[in-house]
Amino acid sequence: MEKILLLIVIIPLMGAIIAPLLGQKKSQAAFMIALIAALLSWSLIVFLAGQVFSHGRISYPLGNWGASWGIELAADYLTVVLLLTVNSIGLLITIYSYSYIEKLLPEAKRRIYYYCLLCMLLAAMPAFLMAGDLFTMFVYLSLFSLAAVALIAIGRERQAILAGLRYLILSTTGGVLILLGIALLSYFTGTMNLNELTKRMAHITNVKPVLVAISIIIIGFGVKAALFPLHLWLPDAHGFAPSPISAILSGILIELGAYGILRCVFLLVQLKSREIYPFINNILCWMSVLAIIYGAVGAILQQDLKLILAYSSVSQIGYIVLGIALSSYYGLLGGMLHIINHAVMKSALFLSAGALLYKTDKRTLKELEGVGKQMPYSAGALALTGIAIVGIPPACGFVSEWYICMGAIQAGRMGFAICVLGGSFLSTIYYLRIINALYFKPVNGGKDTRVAINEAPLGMLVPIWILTFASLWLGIFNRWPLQWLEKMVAGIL
Amino acid sequence: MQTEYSPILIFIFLLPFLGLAFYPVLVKRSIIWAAYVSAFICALCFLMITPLIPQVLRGKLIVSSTIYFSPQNTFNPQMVFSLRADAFGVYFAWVSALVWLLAAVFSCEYLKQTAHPLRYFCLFSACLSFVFGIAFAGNLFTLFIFYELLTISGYPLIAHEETSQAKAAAKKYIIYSLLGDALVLFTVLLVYYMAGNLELHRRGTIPAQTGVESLRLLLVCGLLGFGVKSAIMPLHGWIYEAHPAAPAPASAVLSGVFVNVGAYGLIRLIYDVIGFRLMRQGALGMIVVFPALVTILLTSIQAYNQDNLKRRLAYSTSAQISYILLGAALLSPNSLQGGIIHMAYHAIMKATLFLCAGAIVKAGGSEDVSRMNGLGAKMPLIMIAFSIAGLSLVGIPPTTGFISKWMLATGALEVSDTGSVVILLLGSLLSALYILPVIYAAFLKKDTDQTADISETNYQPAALTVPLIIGAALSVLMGIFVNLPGFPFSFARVISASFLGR
Amino acid sequence: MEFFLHAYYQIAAIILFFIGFYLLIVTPNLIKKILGINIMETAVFLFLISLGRIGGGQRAPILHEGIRWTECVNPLPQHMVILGVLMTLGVTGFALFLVVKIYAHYRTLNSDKLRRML
Amino acid sequence: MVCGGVFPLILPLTVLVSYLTAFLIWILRDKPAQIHNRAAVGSALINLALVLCLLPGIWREAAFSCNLFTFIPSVDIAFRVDGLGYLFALIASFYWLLTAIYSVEYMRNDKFPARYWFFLFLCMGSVLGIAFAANLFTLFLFYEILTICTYPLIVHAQTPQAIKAGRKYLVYSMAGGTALMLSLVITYLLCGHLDFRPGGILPDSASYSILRLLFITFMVGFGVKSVIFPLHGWLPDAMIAPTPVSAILHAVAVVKAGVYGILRIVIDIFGLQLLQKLHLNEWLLALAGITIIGGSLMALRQTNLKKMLAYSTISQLSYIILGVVMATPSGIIGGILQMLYQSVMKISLFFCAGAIYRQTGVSEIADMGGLGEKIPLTMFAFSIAALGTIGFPGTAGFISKWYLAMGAMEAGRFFMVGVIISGTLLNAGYYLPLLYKAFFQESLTRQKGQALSLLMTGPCLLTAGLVLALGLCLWVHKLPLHLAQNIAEGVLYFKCP
Repeated sequence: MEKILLLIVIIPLMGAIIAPLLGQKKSQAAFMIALIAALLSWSLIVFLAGQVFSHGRISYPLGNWGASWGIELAADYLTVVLLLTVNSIGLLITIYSYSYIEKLLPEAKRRIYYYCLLCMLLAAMPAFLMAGDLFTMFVYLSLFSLAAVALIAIGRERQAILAGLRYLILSTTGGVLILLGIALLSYFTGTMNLNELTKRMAHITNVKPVLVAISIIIIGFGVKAALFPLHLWLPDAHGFAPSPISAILSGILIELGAYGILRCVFLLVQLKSREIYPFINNILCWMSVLAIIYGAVGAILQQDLKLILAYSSVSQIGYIVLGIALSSYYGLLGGMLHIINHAVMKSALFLSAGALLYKTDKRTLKELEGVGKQMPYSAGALALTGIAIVGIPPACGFVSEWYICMGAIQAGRMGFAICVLGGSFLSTIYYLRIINALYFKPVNGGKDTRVAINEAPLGMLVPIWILTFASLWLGIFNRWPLQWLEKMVAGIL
Repeated sequence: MQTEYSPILIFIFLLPFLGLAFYPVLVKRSIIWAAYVSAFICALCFLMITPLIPQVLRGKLIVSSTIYFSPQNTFNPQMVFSLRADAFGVYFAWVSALVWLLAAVFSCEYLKQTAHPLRYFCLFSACLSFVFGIAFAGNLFTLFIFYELLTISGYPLIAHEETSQAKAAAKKYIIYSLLGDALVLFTVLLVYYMAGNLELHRRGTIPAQTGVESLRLLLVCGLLGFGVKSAIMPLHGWIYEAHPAAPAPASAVLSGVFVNVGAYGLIRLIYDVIGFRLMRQGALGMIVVFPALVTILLTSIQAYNQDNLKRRLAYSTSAQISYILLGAALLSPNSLQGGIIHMAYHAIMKATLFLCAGAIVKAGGSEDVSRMNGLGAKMPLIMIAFSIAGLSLVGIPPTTGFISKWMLATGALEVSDTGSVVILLLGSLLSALYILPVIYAAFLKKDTDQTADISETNYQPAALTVPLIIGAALSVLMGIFVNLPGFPFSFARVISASFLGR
Repeated sequence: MEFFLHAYYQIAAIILFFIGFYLLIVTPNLIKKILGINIMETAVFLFLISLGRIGGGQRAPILHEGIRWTECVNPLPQHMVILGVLMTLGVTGFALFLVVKIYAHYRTLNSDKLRRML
Repeated sequence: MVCGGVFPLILPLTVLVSYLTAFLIWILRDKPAQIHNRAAVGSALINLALVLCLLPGIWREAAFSCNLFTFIPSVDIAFRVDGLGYLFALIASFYWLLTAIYSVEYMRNDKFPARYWFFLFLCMGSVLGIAFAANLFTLFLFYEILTICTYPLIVHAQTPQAIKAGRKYLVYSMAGGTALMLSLVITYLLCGHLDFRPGGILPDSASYSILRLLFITFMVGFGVKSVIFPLHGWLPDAMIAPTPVSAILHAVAVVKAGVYGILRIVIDIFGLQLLQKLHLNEWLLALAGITIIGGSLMALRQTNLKKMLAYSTISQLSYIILGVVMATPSGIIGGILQMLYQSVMKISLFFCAGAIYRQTGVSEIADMGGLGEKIPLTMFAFSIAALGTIGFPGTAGFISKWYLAMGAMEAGRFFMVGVIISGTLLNAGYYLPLLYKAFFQESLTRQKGQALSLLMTGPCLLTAGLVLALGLCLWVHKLPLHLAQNIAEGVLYFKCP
């Protein structure tokens, strides 16, 4: 039973190996392998989720080493919920990639690499989530960062390579910091296993070095999560990567960074003597508030659709980290929930933006004027999910915003609550610009009102709309993720 | 008070609306027929009111209808539409119907070729109905509704001729009146606040323990509100614009009835709402007396300065209405009776005067006094009627004006208010100064070239002259047969008795 | 002073780390930046390895009779370092690949210039 | 008394019918306009019928409630209707039908009819959702949807001005929405739930400064839609929308939703007692008073007919708040009647403005000379509605204003009486010159008015007739009055049906 955890990692990894081998002749074969791998790991995750929900935490020590020594894969509620989100999105993106990549990468060879890297991502992401110790987290983090860089750089555009390198340098630096932090932490506590750490935190007498170590880790994860001053890599990378990859980057990767921060905060919360801890928390809060505002303003100033979305991600990560850093009950809940919600919304947005790009080859809002009529389904999805990102009920963005707000007030930080709402207000403005461009600007300077419908292929539309509906569904029936997250938070606090 | 239930008031109230069914058809055929119908309806109203007179003179209260706009339970915002008539109400309705009748008959000839006849006749009839509504109002809510309706309906009547002058006058009128109506509304609400109800005919609904200050506030608000219609001194700005601008029959009802409406409302406020006792206790009469006296003096002087006849008459109206208010506010039986009879007297004579002015104009004459030399020879009937009515206005003995002024003066002496008496007499003198020159010019001055070009054939059709003659005759007859039952004085006695609680 | 004498590995690691960090931040040259990262990583590895000395022993952690665990080094940091080195290798290799590509496209490796070109 | 049976299901059903119609029309967007029209009018009819089904129950002071699902702990997406909500729903669904009929003709040659209907129906569903909301959260939910769905209607013409107006609207509304959300969060943390309960749910024990702050955020939230003074800027600009949209949304649905929200806050969240304890009622009265006078003064300065009507709306809406906050029986009844009557008059005015524009192309007040002769029927309807807005006796507006004034007197607030009366005078100040112009001035052009289809004149005349009927006949206004009384009883004595 516990081996499922391993299988979830192994299967896509095998896919990554087989895909280039089998796909030598035909890239379709590579796609099929990636798809099958994604499907298999997805169904395994669904099964795993069932098990975890009914029996609680499941862990699997690799090679039968004891928990505090060896490598451990573990799945608790949070992990499972995130796994489900991440892999479902991964699966949908795989499906979506087929048509998109066909056009983006005319050479079959590069397509094969693409699927190979995608499989690597699909292996590394769940592995990162399931990692039971910090070092395993670091390893998989490096792995998927690497795969992500390759995928960013695979695009045809020259800037993509540069953006990729930039991301690589920054994320590696972040990785190094994480490693350093892990080393320090294990030096002072004697373990890297998260469970063990959680237990030991309460008994630590010399708090300061531990705090420093954890802060360093948080900075490292902050780079991955593109938290405000560390976000420099993000806009270009998101903007110039192929759209499915932008979706993964924005929808999953930065969330995984936030997940890392979350795990660190879980450790911090356990500390009994809180000398500097509020200080760290405060800094995190302020960083995320700045991120919220900066990202939103940045998005308002952009012209390029995908860049708008990228800046919006900076802002949304701010929400997540704010919720986490407030570390009040509702705040944690909201932050965790927003990881899921933002993953769904942002990937839907990037995918639909990708669909527009795919059909029209246009990126800026000015060029995209009137596309809403030409591509009703893609643009419609963009418009609908945009509502979620703005935080309008009943879409999912609202729910997490709600909890984060409550968290802020619960923590006695009314000002942060107002900042959160201010951010969502600012997001209205950039959302409005998109909607205006798509729907309410005359096409061709108003000469021609009838536009031939030229819609993206079904293989792209279906994932887009599944995600769009998911973003609404998660808003309306938000009890589903929340009940597990609540248990998680209750256990931690 | 004895009450009698009878639907008659509703019929009287609705009767003028009957015409509205005919006018659209009739004006297409011929305007004259519409005018005849309108006159006929006025006559009918007049006749229907007449049987009520003996009843109310016996002190009965006729209660006709109560429509509740709001259910009668804990939430009672006094939205009750009720029609009741006591002597004062019937008296006022009767006078109004009479003036209306005169004006309507006059219209038959006067408005033969008017533009927008439909609008005119509809509003002319509707206004009568609203006046009835005011006269028969059983509470302040009803009174206010019709007061407001009357205000608005007056606007098209004044602007009827659609000259720029008329339109400007109408604008002035509506602005003044709307402000006044707002104050009336405020007064009504104040009454509700103080008394908890809006009933009339109770001779003082305000509780006796109410402070003098609040009563003063109430009375001042009421004076300012109703004062606009009755053209008290600082609020009379509209009257000398509106009267000349309106067509003659409209001026007649404006001057005869519209201004009376304000006085009627104020008297109701003083005697029905505040009540004689409270008025006397707080010496509140002075609040009304003083502006009334000022108005009498100043507007009379202003009237003297006018060359335009209708303007002159308009200022005079302002002064004459103040006599009525003065009579009511002096709080003595005689003066009250004087004021009440003056309502009728003034209405009839002023209507006659305005109709005469209209007839002169219709015959091709000028409205300017300076161009009326020798007019008496050319249109003797009209000018004789004018003279009689004018003399009555001045208060020369056998005429009605004398009676009312006499009563007022004795009333003022009763409460030892010599100042008022002096000013009354001064007012009479001034009115002689502005009326007599007209008569003098018409009969005794030579016809110069300045006189308007009126054909020698005496343009005097029956429809024009008959109302004038009736009006002039009434203003003499009423003065001679003062005590005849049904004539104003008989009403005044009953009314003052009931108001003053005797 | 005592501390510095005992912790010379750690001190060296910290010095190395900052050298690497300095390179990363200051030089505009992409290759040097990558070198900087490498140095940083090496520093961290050094640090990790230094953590392996639990009881002062320096033997390989092969436990058999008669050898107490305090005589051995902790194997965990070593295993981490091996994995870390592997990762670094991959990352460096790929980074260099990208650098080559960038040079082919832009004919420069100066990151300031590149930023202006982007 | 809470009714069981199938009746409660009507509440979500009405919302659903509107939403489904919207999507139906969107699916059939390429079909000829006739099909859209039929679907629209049919659905509006169904909605009205559904709402009317609830009337007997409401008349007996029953309430219907229907919980759908839990959104956040102890906050459900739930519907419930009581007198106030029912009145709002009735107004909305009735005028909705008229607007649908009117739109059929008005939008005949429109470029994007399907889009128009789509969003109009989404708006409608949301308005009903607001009316039937059982708790603050459900209200907020539909309120936000309404915000979003109104935007495309405002920018419908797609001209730069329209887009600018739309942006202004959205910026205002979203700012309000965020404030609202903050207040919801605070309320939730204070009370643990968000249900509406007569008498209020907020605990007395909470710190007064927090409660005051909460009230301010609530006011900012709902104040945008209900165009309270400093937040009214969007409404005149939004008049760029097609006239039926202005009519239904900016006279009835959207602005009323804001007012309805404020009423709910005042009555069911804070409770009038708490409000008085915090002296917030004074603030609110002052604000309403300023809006009444300020809106009218601004209306006086307008040259465009629809903009003038917009400012008039701004001024008229505050009467509602004024009435309820005075917390006297007549005041509350007056406020609620004003809510009903103001909408019938304003929608009539807008219908007529649209008809005038269609018939003669006139949209500026200066060009209105001589319209009384050219298009007598339309101008007749317009005059009645205008007189009604002034509060002229014999019209609906008089009754509500009378109640309001009485209420102010009952509360002993002379100043507010003054405000009501002077507001009325100012109304006269800008409506009467307009009527004067139409009836007494010469037309600039000889051009005759175009004939107009019954589909447009019908709603004009019907609403104008209603203005008269409500003002004249007791039995016509018995229904609203009865409901208003029930509401007032509930508000004052916390009687929870």
